[in-house]
Amino acid sequence: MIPAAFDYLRAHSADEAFAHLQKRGADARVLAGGQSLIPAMRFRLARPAVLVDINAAGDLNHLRVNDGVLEIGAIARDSDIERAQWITDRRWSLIRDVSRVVADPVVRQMATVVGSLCHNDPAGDWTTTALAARAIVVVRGKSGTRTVSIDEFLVDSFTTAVSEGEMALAVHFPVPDDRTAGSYQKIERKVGDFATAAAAVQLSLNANGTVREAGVALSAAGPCAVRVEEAERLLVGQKPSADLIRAAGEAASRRSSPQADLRGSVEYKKDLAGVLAARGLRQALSRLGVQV
Amino acid sequence: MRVKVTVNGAAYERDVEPRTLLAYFLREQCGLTGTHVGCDTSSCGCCVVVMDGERAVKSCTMFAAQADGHQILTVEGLANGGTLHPMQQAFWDQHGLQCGYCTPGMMLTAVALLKRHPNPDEAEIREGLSGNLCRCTGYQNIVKAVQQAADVLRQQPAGAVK
Amino acid sequence: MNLQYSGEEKISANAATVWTFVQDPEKVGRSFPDVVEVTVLDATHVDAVVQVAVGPVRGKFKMKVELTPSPANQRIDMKVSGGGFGSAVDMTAGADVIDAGDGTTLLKWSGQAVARGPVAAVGGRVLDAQAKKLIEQAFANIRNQLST
Amino acid sequence: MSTDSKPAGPLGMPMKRKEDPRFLQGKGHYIDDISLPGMLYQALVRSPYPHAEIKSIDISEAMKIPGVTAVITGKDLEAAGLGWLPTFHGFDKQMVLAIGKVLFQYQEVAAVFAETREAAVDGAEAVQVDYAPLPVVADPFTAKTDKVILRPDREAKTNHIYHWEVGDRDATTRALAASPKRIKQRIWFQRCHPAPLEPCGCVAQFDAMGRLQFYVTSQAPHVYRTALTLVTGIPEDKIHVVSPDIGGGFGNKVPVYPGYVCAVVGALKLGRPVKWIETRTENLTSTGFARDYHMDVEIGASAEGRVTALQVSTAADHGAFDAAADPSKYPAGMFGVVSGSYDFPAAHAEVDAYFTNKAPGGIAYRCSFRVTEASFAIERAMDILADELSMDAVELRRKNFVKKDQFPYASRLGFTYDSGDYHKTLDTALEKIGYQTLLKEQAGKRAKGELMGIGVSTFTEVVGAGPSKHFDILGLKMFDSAEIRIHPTGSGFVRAGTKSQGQGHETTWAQIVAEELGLDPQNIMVEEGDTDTAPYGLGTYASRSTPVAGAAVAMAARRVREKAKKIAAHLLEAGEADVEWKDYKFQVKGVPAKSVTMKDVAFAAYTNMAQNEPGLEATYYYDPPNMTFPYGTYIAVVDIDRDTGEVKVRKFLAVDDCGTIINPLVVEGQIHGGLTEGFAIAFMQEIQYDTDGNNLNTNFTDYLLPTSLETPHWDTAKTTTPSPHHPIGAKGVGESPNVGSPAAFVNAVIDALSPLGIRHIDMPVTRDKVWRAIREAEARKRSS
Repeated sequence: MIPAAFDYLRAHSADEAFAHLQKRGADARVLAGGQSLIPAMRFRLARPAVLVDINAAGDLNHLRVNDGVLEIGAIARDSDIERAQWITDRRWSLIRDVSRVVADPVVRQMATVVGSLCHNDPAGDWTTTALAARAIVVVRGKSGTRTVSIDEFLVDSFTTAVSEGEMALAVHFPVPDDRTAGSYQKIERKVGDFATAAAAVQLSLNANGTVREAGVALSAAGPCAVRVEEAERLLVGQKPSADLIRAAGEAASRRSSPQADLRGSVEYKKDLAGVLAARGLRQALSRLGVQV
Repeated sequence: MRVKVTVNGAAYERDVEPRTLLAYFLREQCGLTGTHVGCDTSSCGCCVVVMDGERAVKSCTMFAAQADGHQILTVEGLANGGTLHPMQQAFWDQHGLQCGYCTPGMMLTAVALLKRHPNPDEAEIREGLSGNLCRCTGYQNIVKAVQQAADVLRQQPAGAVK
Repeated sequence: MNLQYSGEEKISANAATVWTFVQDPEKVGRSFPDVVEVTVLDATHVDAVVQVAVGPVRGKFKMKVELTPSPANQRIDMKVSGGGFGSAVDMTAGADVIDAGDGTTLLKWSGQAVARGPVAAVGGRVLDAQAKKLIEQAFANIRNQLST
Repeated sequence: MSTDSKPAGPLGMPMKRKEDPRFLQGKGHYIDDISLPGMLYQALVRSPYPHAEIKSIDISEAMKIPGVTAVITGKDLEAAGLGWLPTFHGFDKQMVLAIGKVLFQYQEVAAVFAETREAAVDGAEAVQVDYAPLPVVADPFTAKTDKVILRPDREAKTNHIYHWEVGDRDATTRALAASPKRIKQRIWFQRCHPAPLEPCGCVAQFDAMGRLQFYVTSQAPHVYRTALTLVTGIPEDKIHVVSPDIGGGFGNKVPVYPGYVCAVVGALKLGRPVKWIETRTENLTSTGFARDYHMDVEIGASAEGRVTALQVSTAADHGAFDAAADPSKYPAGMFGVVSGSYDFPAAHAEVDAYFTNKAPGGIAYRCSFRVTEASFAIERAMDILADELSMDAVELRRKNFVKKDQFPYASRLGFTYDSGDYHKTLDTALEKIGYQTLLKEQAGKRAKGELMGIGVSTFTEVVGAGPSKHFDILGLKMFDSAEIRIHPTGSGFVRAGTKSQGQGHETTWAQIVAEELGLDPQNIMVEEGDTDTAPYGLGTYASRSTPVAGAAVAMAARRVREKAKKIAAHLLEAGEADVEWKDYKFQVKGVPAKSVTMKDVAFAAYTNMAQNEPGLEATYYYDPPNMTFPYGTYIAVVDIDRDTGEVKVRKFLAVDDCGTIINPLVVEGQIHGGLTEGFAIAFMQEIQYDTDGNNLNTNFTDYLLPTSLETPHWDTAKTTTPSPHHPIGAKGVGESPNVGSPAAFVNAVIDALSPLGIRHIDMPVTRDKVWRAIREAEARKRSS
């Protein structure tokens, strides 16, 4: 299939991209990795009049830990994260897990984290991860650059807090302390498929072994990635136990509100949400040396 | 629009519509038909080429305009004169191909994989190739071929092959 | 894919006003969200073009609307067939106009949509929520227009 | 058999493939690589409705698109007498472009021709079609009611296409009634699609002489040529069909598709070459689907587990047109092999086929016609019977196998099995996989509530269609052919009526010739796919290449050898009767020192032939005396995750018996590939329609093909029971693994779930289905 015709504008910097977007407004789409956008264009489901290609914008191509924050620029690729030196540190285990199961290994060499967040697919992996890790998105708007918490960023299916003429510049993940570990549990029908169900988990423990912070989020469980607040509340302040994990899993299952599709029925996906959340918690704890 | 792409070391400067996918640019503008197209959804990997020496990309999910100013390696650029690339030789030796349609993309994905992981085990190879589909071989001989190529490439001095 | 929807709107206008409104093809056509063009063909037929924008899916969607009023039981049935992106969407919706007293009216509606072609095949995961929004918004727009 | 007590020769050698260097260097020549000067591109307008009246087609907007040169519709074709296309099966015809109404979703409605690929697609998008939807029939059971008649164009006003049966119904009914043990199961072999990675396509051109040059992805180029003559009326000598390298076929590239006819019409009408390459969506939604058989299987047995009778009644969903490519006397293909490897005293099988609002097809997807369905049914049902009898499924099979000394074995369903030793193959497999150890491990796991399954399939195939007295397509008898020419310096070529799509004919045909003539296989060039040069053949599908064309190659080589012998006698100054072919040489009987090689003879054939006719060549048309019956034992071991329904295939062993092996490397590759497709069918591949007739699996994001990560590791082994009637004893192998393996996988899953009382799950065995079955079983347990 061949996309419908469009105008192509290449931006060499964030400023230039923003200027293009301001000028062409609703007709324009940002082209980053293009791994969701281009297939949609080939089916002519998406037919933007203008593409603003930011792949040459060097100031958006960063992946660095800076001042307690992991900064991922708008054209940093999934595979850059997969291969980063620091990724093997236990505190990044959630991000490490997810970087290896997004789409397929070739798609990941073009696909971007920020692009995935902006696409906000209900079955996205990065959106779910960003929720569990409490990320912040940097958005460039008319009145300058602002930061948006991931919870506010994800508005609805395929809809984010980035308005017409705006663009997301980067996502920031707070650097977790060293008593932190996470896990990403995904069930997919095959490599490259969207998640049938997935759970992102990140836990930080206190010195006494109780949970200091908990992030639990689900993919393919609603209009967009959902945070399981109930599970997070249950966990914080508690010493991990089999019962606690079971209860958190049940909370995840309750919170899940999936759509039936070829991947599975509503009941199956709801059940999986609980199973995967519990498995994620157990694995995160195991990575912290806690067996339950 | 005008784009200039260096393919297998040779520069191709052409006027194309912005909507021209890199795969069709290579096939129809450069006459390099070894890059194949098998789907519309970035699923099959028949179109994989290597960009800037290290990144395996699906050239049907990328516009030619995005390759402007970049280096692309296609299957036609693998052999060195009359000598097959160790990856090509290994696919031949291990019967890693049947109909041949997925083979170029599969080999280029594997070439990029070995740049990152010069000594992958079977599980890593299977993971690394999982963005490419093959309908004929059942993958087993492809995995063996990549193992053979890895062994050969590790013994060669850096920069000796693409 | 076959999708089912239902809902109700409480409108601060009397039943007679609502009943007149929902039979008017121009007014119904204008109630579709993000409508950019309305062409009334006759008393019961109207063509509407809506601008769809959901994530990467953006474009104009043409819809043919046929209204079938049943004055005896104050019910309006609506058949909407749409095309665009090489696909087809057929929707039916029925609304009962119920006098809720105090000059207010309850518009109780239900409907279903069948989508076919690439929109359903590729965009199915987008479609359900979008079709629901479209229908809900359409009835909400009717309420808003009548309430102001 | 010509292989006894000879030095190691080309036959059986693991020779690296001769065709590979071009594929490895991106020099394969596939259909989309063909580009002709002045070539136009074709795109098709397709229906989003599965059943609808076409009220109008407006092409005016399309014609305004720059680059669009023409649009044709069904009405245009009908006016030219080209509205309908005969199906290979011969009993039906198919609309080229919809006439009056559409009968399945994505049916071809109009063809757009344009200067560029882009303009053609833009043009197709701009064609406006006004449809009035009609009621949809999405399954054969609804079709059966005839409440909606889908094909008013046909004389018989019914959706029922045909009834076919074989065996003795009364005897089977009686035997079943008298059987102390009986099982009955509805088994649905889901609709799936071969989905080769290269989609279908063609380039049509009328050359300066007005001759149609037709390049096309065809597994049967000669049949295409004849079919094109039948459709268009163009004399067959004015048609040249060339099938270039094919990027996988698996049966998908056997039928003639509407897009091809449109391209020919476009090329004729516009006087320019036309290229049509289908998209993946077009491939999955409109070209040859496979299977879609709903099979009611009933088996009777004695209490001790001796089978008494088999009854199989099938409702076949053929879609909107009966476009199955089966031989004309076999509307349900070789489904009669459904009695499998077992000696049933009574058996009856019947198939009723129906039209539905689904894509046409019913092709032989990596199997002989309908053999995969049959094999799955019997292998699945034998496991259900074992469960009913509380008997080990392996013991049940062993007890009922056709025995070695019963061959040639006449089955109750009409086939004469050529050769086999089922017990030996089974025992080989059990020993190699360590069956007893696995059973012990399973018992231990079951005690802990873990779900481990062992699945066995001991299938028999019937391939190599086929003997001319039974088999034809469009009246063309299903022989195949080979032509061999040996050059003066001892190299040569062979041309065959088959067409490789990755099976390695360029290597294996050369090996057969080399074996028969004592020449170097590296210097035997193989050419296929060009109807101007290759002898007429029926093509490559249904595992017929080796059994039929492979035999033709061997026989043509022997004909060359007969001629060569005369020349050898002249060179050896001996009488022809005193010359023998031994150790790849002609020698004077009893005087090994007095010998000449085929190379010597080849030179003499052109330089010193004495009274003999010059030259050294032969053509052979081979009409097989019987089918061949490859078989095997496959064993799958799976572990199931109770919580998620995930099935992990831990181990898989395939022991095949395909008769004489020409090239073990190629055979091994074929088995790996076939097992992978069998795995895909068991767990992933399905073309599903909803009740509204919408195709739900229109691209590779929903039609799931396994990657290297999901695909299990394959262990293989062989036994060798040559076919007694094939010149080199070969039986064919490419499809056995696809035929035999789905049952092994599903049997393993069900075996794992059997402690929960689960007896059957239809394919594809998805996690959702497994999870649901487990939850329902648990609920049953709680409530009882």
